[in-house]
Amino acid sequence: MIYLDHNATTPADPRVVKKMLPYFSEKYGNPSSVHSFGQEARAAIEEARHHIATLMHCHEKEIIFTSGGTEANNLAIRGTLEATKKKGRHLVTSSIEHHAVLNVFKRLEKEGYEVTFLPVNSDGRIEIQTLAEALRPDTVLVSVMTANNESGVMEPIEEIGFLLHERGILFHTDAVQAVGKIPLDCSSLPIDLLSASAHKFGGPKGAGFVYCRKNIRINPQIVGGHHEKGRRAGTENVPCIIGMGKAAEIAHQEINKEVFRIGALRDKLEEGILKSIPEVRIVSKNVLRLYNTSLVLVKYVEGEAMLLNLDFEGIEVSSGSACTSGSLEPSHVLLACGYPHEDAHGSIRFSLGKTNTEEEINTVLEVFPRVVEKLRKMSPFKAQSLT
Amino acid sequence: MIYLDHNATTPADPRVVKKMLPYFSEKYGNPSSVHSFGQEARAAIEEARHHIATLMHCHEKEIIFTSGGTEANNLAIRGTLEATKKKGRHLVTSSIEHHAVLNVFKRLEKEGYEVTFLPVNSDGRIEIQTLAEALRPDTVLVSVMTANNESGVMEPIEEIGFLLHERGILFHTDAVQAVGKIPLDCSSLPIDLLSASAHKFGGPKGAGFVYCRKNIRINPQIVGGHHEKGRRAGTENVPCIIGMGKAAEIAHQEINKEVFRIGALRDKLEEGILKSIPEVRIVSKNVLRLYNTSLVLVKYVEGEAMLLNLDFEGIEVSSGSACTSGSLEPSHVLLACGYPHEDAHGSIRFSLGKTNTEEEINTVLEVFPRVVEKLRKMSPFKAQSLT
Amino acid sequence: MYSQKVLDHFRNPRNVGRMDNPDGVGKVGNPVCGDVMVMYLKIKNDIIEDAMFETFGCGAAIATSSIATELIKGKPIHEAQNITNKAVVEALDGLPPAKMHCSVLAEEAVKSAIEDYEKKRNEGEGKPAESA
Amino acid sequence: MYSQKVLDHFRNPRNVGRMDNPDGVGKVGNPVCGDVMVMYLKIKNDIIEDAMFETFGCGAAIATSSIATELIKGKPIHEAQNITNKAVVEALDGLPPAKMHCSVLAEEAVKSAIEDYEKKRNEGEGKPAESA
Ligand SMILES: Cc1ncc(COP(=O)(O)O)c(C=O)c1O
Ligand SMILES: Cc1ncc(COP(=O)(O)O)c(C=O)c1O
Repeated sequence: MIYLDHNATTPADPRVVKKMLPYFSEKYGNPSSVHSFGQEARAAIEEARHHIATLMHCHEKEIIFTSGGTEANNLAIRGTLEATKKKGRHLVTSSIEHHAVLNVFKRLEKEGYEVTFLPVNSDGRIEIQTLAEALRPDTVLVSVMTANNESGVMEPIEEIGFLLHERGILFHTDAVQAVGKIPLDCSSLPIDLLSASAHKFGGPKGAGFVYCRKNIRINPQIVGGHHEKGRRAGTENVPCIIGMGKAAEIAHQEINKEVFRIGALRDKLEEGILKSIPEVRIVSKNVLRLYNTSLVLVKYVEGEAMLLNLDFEGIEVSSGSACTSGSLEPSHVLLACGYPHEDAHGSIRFSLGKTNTEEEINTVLEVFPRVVEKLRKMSPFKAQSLT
Repeated sequence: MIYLDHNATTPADPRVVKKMLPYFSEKYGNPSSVHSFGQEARAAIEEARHHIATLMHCHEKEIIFTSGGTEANNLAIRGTLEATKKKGRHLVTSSIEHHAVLNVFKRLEKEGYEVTFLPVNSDGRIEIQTLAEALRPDTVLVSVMTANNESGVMEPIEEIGFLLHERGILFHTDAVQAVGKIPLDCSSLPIDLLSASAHKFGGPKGAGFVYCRKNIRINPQIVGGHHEKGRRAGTENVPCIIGMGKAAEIAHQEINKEVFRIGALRDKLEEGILKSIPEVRIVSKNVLRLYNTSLVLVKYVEGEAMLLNLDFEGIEVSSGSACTSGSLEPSHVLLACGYPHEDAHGSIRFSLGKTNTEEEINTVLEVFPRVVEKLRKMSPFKAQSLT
Repeated sequence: MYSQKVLDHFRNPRNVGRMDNPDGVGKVGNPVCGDVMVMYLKIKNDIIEDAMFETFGCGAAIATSSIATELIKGKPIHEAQNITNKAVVEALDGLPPAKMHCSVLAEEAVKSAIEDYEKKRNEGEGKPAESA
Repeated sequence: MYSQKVLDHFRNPRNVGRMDNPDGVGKVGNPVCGDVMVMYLKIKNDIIEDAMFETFGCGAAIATSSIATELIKGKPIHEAQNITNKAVVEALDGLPPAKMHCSVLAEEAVKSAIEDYEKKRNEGEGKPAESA
């Protein structure tokens, strides 16, 4: 199998699993238990918190563990809105957010907030000017993702943050696709809240976190015991949190090593595709993007059909976002960038990771053109005929 | 180590861990991915759902996966209140619920609901008559736990359910301490919603579920992608869900084997304590209780002091509920049963599990009286002198 | 997600391609929605002698097109006309709920191609040959 | 949760027990709250010659009682009187936030025992011996 779907999920690093393993059946204590057996588990999750704080350049107290990226987004956004003293009913987000952010805002809209869903330019980026014009005196919170899961496009979170902090508006960023892939320094970035998910950077599914800047009040969304300093109730998922900590430690040490190797493979893939397949384009090719992501638009064929054919050949990719599967809508991200529906239907996302090799990319470059050709033969649309 | 704190958490059964293991780094696909690698993970979590549905005697569609028992309680209670068409602002729960239920109701109270916290009798049980009198025409939901985590006392959920269903009131039960320990048949029990947590019955931390009876509407509390049929968003915790499925399968097959063995050990422990230590009592000794739980009140000494001394001797127990540690309040459960504060401070909970042996109980019966004696020597209160 | 039957018809679609001089052509769907099916029929003595398709769409769209051509080949047109999306779904051992619309599209493609054939025939019958 | 020092003093409390004929006794706390400390002092020439305690309470309550007796033994009463809960906490290498009140209790127990001693002494000085 050639796995090129790392933005959907990544394998847990074997070192991560090794570190988790003793906590299932041996050191299985409840971190809330007073006895030494429970305190051993407590110490282990606090060590994990330390690794995450190190990766994020923040204080341990600023990290709140959750069950994943989706919960992290829900907690960061709703939790601070409930707790903030600044009253106001206006919120801003972008139209290319993941559903785990978009649907939080849609829910808030139903509850009476006014939400501006900012457009992006044709490169898929928020323009600062557009944001500045959208702000109102009663804007309380803005959420813009660090990097887009489909196209890999990086949003200008630093400029956004400075603008918002001047005006005293809370700033949240969904960094699920960025954490562990690129360095992020919360001590210098003008960010109040950030969400992340372990399974996107070599950790296990079932753990994520919110970075919540010191002195920012946040209400728990899951209530119960006094876990996570009263910010998220429920017995901690000890093994998965420990796994996330190890993944953070590894990412912190190895981020720089991988960027160039994976980036070169991605570039080779894109060049090969552009060379061997007519009428394709790479979304946001010349914009600051994640080095591992390539979103390809192929004319006259549909994304899922390409995906399944690649799957038959042992190549695993995604068409649009895995998390919206079951939906018939073409990618909302591509539509927001201004691509017409018919083009948006023909998207394939390649997302690379640590284990990918040059040989694998060569195989893809051999198989993918064949797949496109086969499907184009079936297609009622031929070159230049799609209207 | 002699682990007698199974109500706080249990070791994951080695068969559970074995079943989980391939899903971290080998079959790590995202169940939402369309490709066959993702669908393999999808099939595995649906198999887990099947095992849980078998254990609970319900339909697979009635099971919603969560990250644990606390989240399950939050989702079951808030989710149905948001979705129910029956309008009404009155809710009922008991005063001996776990904080994961109590605090949900306290939050709802702040949001404008009126909540009746039902008293229990001196045995720690809800009396049907008391409940019947508390109901109002605008009562929409009642939540009473199946078995109490501190005392093990079983509440009369069957009678409660029948009464509520006659009146068209939703009934939720927090069965976190019951599922996997005693058989529960959702096809015949008059229950609409039930919460459970994997790590309390041999599964891993990080997974739980809500049983939500067919046709009962429930709003997601974590929104995002269309996971769990739109009832709980977020990439599924594949390994932990699979582990919970395996734990359910094992529980279904082995429940009957363990009940009598563990029950006999618990009874031996209680008899031994009563015989060797003066001025102790077993809470709700003659009431229907979980066969694995024993809550002991020891006069003139404080619970944590006993717990730590037992810990020094390698015996792990709890004083009151582990999840309220950090709190200075004595157990709210004991206070609700009418025990005076000074007695409630002196509680120790022994909760047994599969791996416990008779030898271990013998050791406890040797050590525990010594610990009590040592602490009583330090105590300013002596027999009959506590006022 | 997909049955083995769907995957088989998707992987090895039967009767795929553009037909020369078809007697009836049905084009349904719309690229904006992500599915377009074109069905070509060769008909002799009211029997469907051959059927071919071209489809732009997902796995289910291609599989339903393929199975639909199989279902109608050799059938009299009055039978083929009664094809239902249910029959298409059954022949594929089921479809995921989100993909049911593809089977409707396949039904419509067949009906539209037969309609086209009948329209042409009626025109041919009513008018002198040279006007065709 | 607890430092090694706390665990040591809890496990092997120093100066535990009831004292015969103490010169001063301080009893603080209340069983409803879960902590009661009784501090016994033997005092000669304004020097604390011996200190003992009895405590009903958690690990921290017992450890703070124990360390407090150590801190004041051999000290002149005017020094012992200035004992602070902070000094108690420091001598134990810290306490969890939820247990800070125990150190306050220890401070109060010492002060209350010294007060008791001084009250008795004043009574003894001011009145004839037989009325004591
Ligand atoms: C940008 C982004 N945000 C949020 C999420 C949700 O994270 P999780 O799957 O951990 O719930 C994802 C991935 O699914 C994502 O790509
Ligand atoms: C009765 C009861 N309900 C809920 C919970 C919370 O479950 P979890 O620890 O999985 O969040 C517990 C245990 O902590 C419990 O004993």
